[in-house]
Amino acid sequence: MVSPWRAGLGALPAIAAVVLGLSVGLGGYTFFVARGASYLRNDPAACANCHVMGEHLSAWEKSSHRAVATCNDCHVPHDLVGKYLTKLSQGARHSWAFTSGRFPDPLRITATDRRVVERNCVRCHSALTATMRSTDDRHHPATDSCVRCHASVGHWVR
Amino acid sequence: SDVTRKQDDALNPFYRVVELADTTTDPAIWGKNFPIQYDAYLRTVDMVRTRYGGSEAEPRTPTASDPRDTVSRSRLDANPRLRQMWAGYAFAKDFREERGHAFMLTDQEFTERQQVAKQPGTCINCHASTYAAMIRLGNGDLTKGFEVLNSKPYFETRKEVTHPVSCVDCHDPKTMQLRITRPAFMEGMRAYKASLGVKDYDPNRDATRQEMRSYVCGQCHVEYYFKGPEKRLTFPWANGLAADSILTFYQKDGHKDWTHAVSGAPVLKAQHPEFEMYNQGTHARAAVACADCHMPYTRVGAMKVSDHHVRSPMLNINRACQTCHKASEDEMRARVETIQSRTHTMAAVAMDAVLELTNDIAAAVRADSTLPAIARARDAQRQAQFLLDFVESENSMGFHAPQEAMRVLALSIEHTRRGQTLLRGGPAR
Amino acid sequence: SDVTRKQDDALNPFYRVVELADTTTDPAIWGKNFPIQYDAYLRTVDMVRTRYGGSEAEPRTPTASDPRDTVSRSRLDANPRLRQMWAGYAFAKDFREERGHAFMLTDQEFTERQQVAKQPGTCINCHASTYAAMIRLGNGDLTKGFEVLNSKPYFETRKEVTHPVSCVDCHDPKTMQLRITRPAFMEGMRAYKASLGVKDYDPNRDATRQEMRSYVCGQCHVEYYFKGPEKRLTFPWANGLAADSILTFYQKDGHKDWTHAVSGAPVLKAQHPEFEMYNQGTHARAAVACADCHMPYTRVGAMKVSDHHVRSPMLNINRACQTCHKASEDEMRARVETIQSRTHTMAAVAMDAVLELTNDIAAAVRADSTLPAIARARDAQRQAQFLLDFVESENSMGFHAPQEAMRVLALSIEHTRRGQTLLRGGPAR
Ligand code: HEC
Ligand code: HEC
Ligand code: HEC
Ligand code: HEC
Ligand code: HEC
Ligand code: HEC
Ligand code: HEC
Ligand code: HEC
Ligand code: HEC
Ligand code: HEC
Ligand code: HEC
Ligand code: HEC
Ligand code: HEC
Ligand code: HEC
Ligand SMILES: [Ca+2]
Ligand SMILES: [Ca+2]
Repeated sequence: MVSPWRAGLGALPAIAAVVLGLSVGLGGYTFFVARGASYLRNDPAACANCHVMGEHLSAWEKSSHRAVATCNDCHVPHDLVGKYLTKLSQGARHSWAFTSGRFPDPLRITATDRRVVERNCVRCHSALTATMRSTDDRHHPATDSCVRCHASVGHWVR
Repeated sequence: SDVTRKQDDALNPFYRVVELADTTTDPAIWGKNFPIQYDAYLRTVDMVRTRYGGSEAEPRTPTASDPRDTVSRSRLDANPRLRQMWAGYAFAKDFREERGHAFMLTDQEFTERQQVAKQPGTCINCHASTYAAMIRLGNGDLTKGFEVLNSKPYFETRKEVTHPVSCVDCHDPKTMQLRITRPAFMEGMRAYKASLGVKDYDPNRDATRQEMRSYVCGQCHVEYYFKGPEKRLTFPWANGLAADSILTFYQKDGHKDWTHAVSGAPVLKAQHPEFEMYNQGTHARAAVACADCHMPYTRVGAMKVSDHHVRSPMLNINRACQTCHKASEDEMRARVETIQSRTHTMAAVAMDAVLELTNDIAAAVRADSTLPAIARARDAQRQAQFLLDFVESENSMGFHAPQEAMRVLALSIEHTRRGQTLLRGGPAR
Repeated sequence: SDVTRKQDDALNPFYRVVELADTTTDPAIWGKNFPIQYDAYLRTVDMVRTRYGGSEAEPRTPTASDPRDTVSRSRLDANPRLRQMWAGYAFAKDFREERGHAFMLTDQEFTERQQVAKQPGTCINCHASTYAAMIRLGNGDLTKGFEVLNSKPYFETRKEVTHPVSCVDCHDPKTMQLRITRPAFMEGMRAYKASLGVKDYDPNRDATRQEMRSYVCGQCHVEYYFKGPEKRLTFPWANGLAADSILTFYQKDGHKDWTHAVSGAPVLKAQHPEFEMYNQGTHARAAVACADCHMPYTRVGAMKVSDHHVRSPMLNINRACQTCHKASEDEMRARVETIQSRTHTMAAVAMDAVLELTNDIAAAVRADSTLPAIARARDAQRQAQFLLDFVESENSMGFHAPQEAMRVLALSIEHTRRGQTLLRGGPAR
């Protein structure tokens, strides 16, 4: 398992980018206009500040999880350190991508972020899925990913 | 694995009541630890029809020689042309729709195919819980035990086993992880992977968990033959898994299952190549496993378990398909049946064709048995018939790989065409 | 900056600069109101190859009789057996890979097929912006204008039009909603829906928006014939849209496109049945439209617009496929190419077969032209060839309906087989 600390260290350059961005102005401008401070809050609207997130917001509003999980519940690690590191790294990456306009369309979740999400599935559904996760092992590394069957739970954009 | 594994410190959802040894065969003992799985496992006695699958109970009066009180529908009666296609082979005597795992041992023991031919012990590999028997017969050496099993006559081997496929055949009792217990599958996969440039493949070492969710089924739901006088159970995969790759293997090897009673052709019988056909389909490409559809997760109380009532997904569309596919149940059934009815119709066309060729050869032999074209026409029949049988005996009626099943039928008709023109020489008489 | 502009964009997606009339044909005028769509529309001049699609520019020196400075690859040179299959027909003279919409008018005007046969005005229906011309020629009556168009020789009709398919052909200029402007499609759909028990179907009144996203393409990307001396453009859908339903229609109707130069068979040419084939596939069942894959939504600033650079989705996998499919681009390409290469290989088998039959018939005629089997063998060739051509001329190489395309090829081989055995009588000589 990737420890939150290791994930955090991986995000350090990104934090630097945000800090640098803020001071240089470009990233800071985006962060400001896009109401970047709200990135750190738990309100789904904070994500939808960027219109490119709008589709996911409206799909989430129709999803089975609208009443039980916000964007952050799924997309941000829930240990304190990992949480802010991820937010900052995502925030920096998204701000930069948004400003430069260079990103895949439709959006594609990164492998790292998918792991974040799936840890969150298990965080909430730990007891229920304990049985199915009991046969995971190092020999057969690809675990039964949740998303390969439940891709639609957060938002079904299709 | 790092995603979901062991987040909760001691991930041990089961309350172990009994200790299980590596060779504990009786599923009832496992059932003490895993009652939900065991209960579902027992339900494989249920018989329910779907349009092209499932099974239907035909009541019968038990006799001394066959104590079964139900059998499933005869496929020979449903499609009598099968008797012609298999003329001269035990299958023309008795061939039934397959049913749940609970029946595998009795159905094998009492099929009339046992009466028309002396079967080897090899048969037992896929119809019983053989793991403990192999370990015992091999004195701890699985492969050696496998060889002993193959070498005896069927009814002797029969005495070595008690249960249909059981927990021990699929699971490591310590961890409950899946494991491969069948040497024929290990050897088949090693040959197949070698053809792709992968050396010394060992599924128990090299497969992912997701692959294992199909491999455990691929130990039995596959095409096979008995190799050599030792009757070694062999999966013909050294050239690949597709129908024509397997045919190439048999063409090189020269193996034949029997001589066709009508045409004299040295023919082959294809049998339940679910694993091979599935591997040509979109679902396999997308890493969807047999267990995903045939043993879907089911919520039981506060647990999500794999449904050990292995059966047709058409009896469980909601769980088997609808987590991934958002269409309605009726729509999913309609998609499957559209695919299946196309396959069904074309298989009938290919069968009429190959039977025509069979009769043509017989007529040619009657007219002049020294005609050199006869040998080549017989070879064409052998190929056409094997390809058709590959689709016909594959139990999803094309669903596991819709385009591929149709491709194999097209190839079958093409071989028949070739055989018929060979036999007749040039046109215009 | 980008961010502030994006936020503004969302407020007023279209800024109308000019007023558009019902018959404004020049896309540049529409482009004043919809510059994004217009710019993309202009890019259909791009020529990029994919494994089985797209197009490749072959430079040529313009001449007085043909001013084009590029053409696309000749499919006759790529597969010379097509010349034999179409022997005696204009297609054997010139047939090229199709390319972007920008070329449709010139490619039609300057194909060598125009030189070997006098073509009717009917041709123009699918190669130009004809809506305004039809309204004008029919004095406001679209159907009447359509009839006038069909009745003239091609080169006269050619003078009535200026642009390739344009905005006005697909859009209502007031609302920008999609509309059907082609009487042949209206009539074809009416006949097709009637066969399903739906009376008096009118796509402009009865179709859903999602259906319209395929119907606008179905006005041209379809099999057709010229009916009667009026050369009315007709879609042969009264028995259904599948290849064999269409063949049934032609068998009843007796229509032939030409007499085969080698065998004398009354044969048919199938042409670009994308709409029909697509309708047999899983994507159509799942209500995925042509526009979803060939004109996928594209983000431009804060807006999502339909990509009017209509082209192969293999040049745009991220947008065309990944909204719905989470697999990687490489994996999606591999899935498509697996399907296509199977179709490609089997189409070659079916073509060898039907050409053998063609030659057999010719040999039989040479030997004894009064042989009664000849007529039936010619009919078998007609059917086999049409079915093969249906797949061969369908431009997705099987992708639009993988299992169905293979089924049609299997049927083609079956007809060839029948023709060859007919011709030879019984076996054993
Ligand atoms: C500054 C504008 C902006 C905000 C605010 C924003 N996003 Fe994004 N998001 C983007 C852009 C641009 C991309 C595409 C980046 C890429 O793919 O490289 C993206 C991509 C993503 C992705 C897919 C790529 C990945 O990194 O895995 C996820 C998941 C995501 N966003 C979630 C969120 C969540 C959750 C929030 C709120 C906590 C949020 N976003 C807030 C602009 C934003
Ligand atoms: C219940 C969990 C859950 C919630 C709540 C959730 N998401 Fe997601 N999100 C996912 C999963 C799972 C994926 C990956 C989907 C996949 O791989 O198919 C994902 C992927 C994404 C992506 C990348 C696009 C893609 O399909 O790969 C974006 C962007 C995104 N989410 C934004 C949001 C936003 C914005 C919100 C809140 C409005 C939100 N998500 C709420 C589970 C969730
Ligand atoms: C913040 C907690 C939380 C997170 C994170 C979360 N869920 Fe849930 N989920 C719930 C709750 C609460 C319910 C309501 C049903 C219940 O009582 O279990 C639910 C319901 C479900 C259901 C049943 C309803 C349906 O949509 O079919 C599924 C399946 C599910 N979750 C899967 C997931 C997956 C997969 C993820 C990760 C991608 C995830 N959940 C993330 C809390 C969460
Ligand atoms: C192979 C497919 C598959 C995978 C992988 C999978 N699930 Fe499920 N899941 C299902 C099915 C099928 C059901 C419906 C069970 C039922 O209806 O009885 C389900 C049901 C659920 C439910 C809802 C149970 C209920 O009825 O309230 C939750 C929550 C859930 N899954 C979470 C997860 C999480 C978390 C993961 C990853 C650790 C996961 N699933 C992985 C197939 C899958
Ligand atoms: C994507 C889902 C899916 C996957 C994956 C899948 N199957 Fe199937 N299978 C089906 C469907 C659907 C049928 C048709 C059932 C019917 O007609 O009732 C079927 C039929 C069968 C049958 C005949 C069942 C009967 O009721 O008679 C067998 C045996 C079978 N599959 C075994 C396998 C094996 C072994 C694998 C893996 C190598 C596999 N299947 C993979 C969906 C699947
Ligand atoms: C040890 C051999 C063996 C293994 C392992 C095995 N099967 Fe079977 N399976 C059989 C036999 C034999 C039958 C037929 C029993 C009969 O008709 O009496 C059968 C029947 C079936 C049927 C038909 C049920 C019906 O109602 O028609 C399905 C579906 C099936 N198996 C799926 C699977 C799946 C999925 C797996 C793996 C999870 C699997 N099998 C593993 C030997 C096996
Ligand atoms: C490689 C594995 C394997 C071997 C070896 C094998 N079987 Fe089976 N058998 C199966 C599977 C899987 C099924 C279920 C699928 C089917 O019926 O097509 C089955 C089904 C059957 C059935 C029920 C359906 C029918 O055909 O009437 C009988 C009886 C049977 N086998 C007898 C035998 C006999 C006798 C032998 C030896 C000559 C044998 N089997 C060897 C795997 C095997
Ligand atoms: C034909 C193969 C097969 C047989 C026989 C079999 N299982 Fe399983 N079992 C599976 C598969 C496949 C899984 C899913 C494992 C995974 O994903 O790692 C599974 C999973 C399990 C699990 C883990 C929890 C769950 O439900 O997913 C338990 C416990 C289990 N089986 C118990 C049993 C018991 C007890 C028996 C005998 C009564 C048995 N199994 C017989 C194939 C089998
Ligand atoms: C774990 C996920 C999963 C499950 C379970 C599943 N499918 Fe699929 N199915 C897919 C994927 C992935 C594809 C490939 C297309 C795509 O990416 O959506 C697919 C494709 C298909 C297709 C398109 C035709 C083909 O075979 O190429 C059909 C039909 C289909 N599935 C039916 C079913 C049915 C019926 C079941 C249940 C018996 C089922 N699926 C279960 C994931 C799944
Ligand atoms: C699910 C996606 C999808 C849908 C829906 C679809 N197509 Fe396609 N189409 C493709 C793909 C993929 C190809 C193959 C492109 C290639 O080989 O480069 C293709 C090829 C084509 C081609 C040949 C393109 C070339 O580059 O030469 C034409 C013309 C075409 N389609 C028209 C249509 C029409 C008309 C419809 C609706 C009736 C339609 N398509 C529906 C995906 C789609
Ligand atoms: C008015 C008739 C007409 C309509 C309407 C039409 N097309 Fe075409 N299309 C053509 C013709 C003609 C060509 C070939 C042009 C050439 O080769 O010069 C073509 C070519 C194409 C190609 C091939 C491009 C290439 O690079 O090979 C694609 C893809 C295509 N069309 C898709 C569509 C789609 C999708 C629609 C509907 C949104 C559509 N077409 C509507 C007549 C039409
Ligand atoms: C029902 C609509 C329709 C009609 C009528 C029609 N075409 Fe086309 N034509 C198309 C479409 C769609 C394409 C692109 C797909 C293809 O090439 O297969 C095309 C492609 C072409 C091409 C470029 C590819 C090639 O074949 O070399 C030429 C040239 C052409 N047509 C000439 C003609 C001529 C001449 C006529 C009249 C005899 C005609 N067309 C009638 C729809 C039509
Ligand atoms: C071959 C058919 C076709 C042609 C020609 C065509 N369009 Fe479109 N257009 C479409 C389709 C399909 C849509 C999607 C409409 C929908 O979903 O309702 C569309 C949508 C639009 C929209 C709505 C916004 C969007 O992008 O989805 C505008 C504006 C538009 N087209 C402008 C034009 C202009 C300007 C032209 C000429 C330069 C043109 N179109 C030519 C087929 C066509
Ligand atoms: C708007 C949604 C959508 C788009 C866009 C789309 N697909 Fe699909 N695709 C589906 C659905 C729905 C299925 C049926 C299986 C399922 O339910 O997942 C499917 C099935 C498939 C299959 C299974 C085989 C078959 O044809 O039956 C393949 C392969 C496939 N898609 C490839 C593609 C490719 C390549 C593209 C882009 C050119 C594409 N798809 C675009 C929704 C879409
Ligand atoms: Ca069955
Ligand atoms: Ca092209």
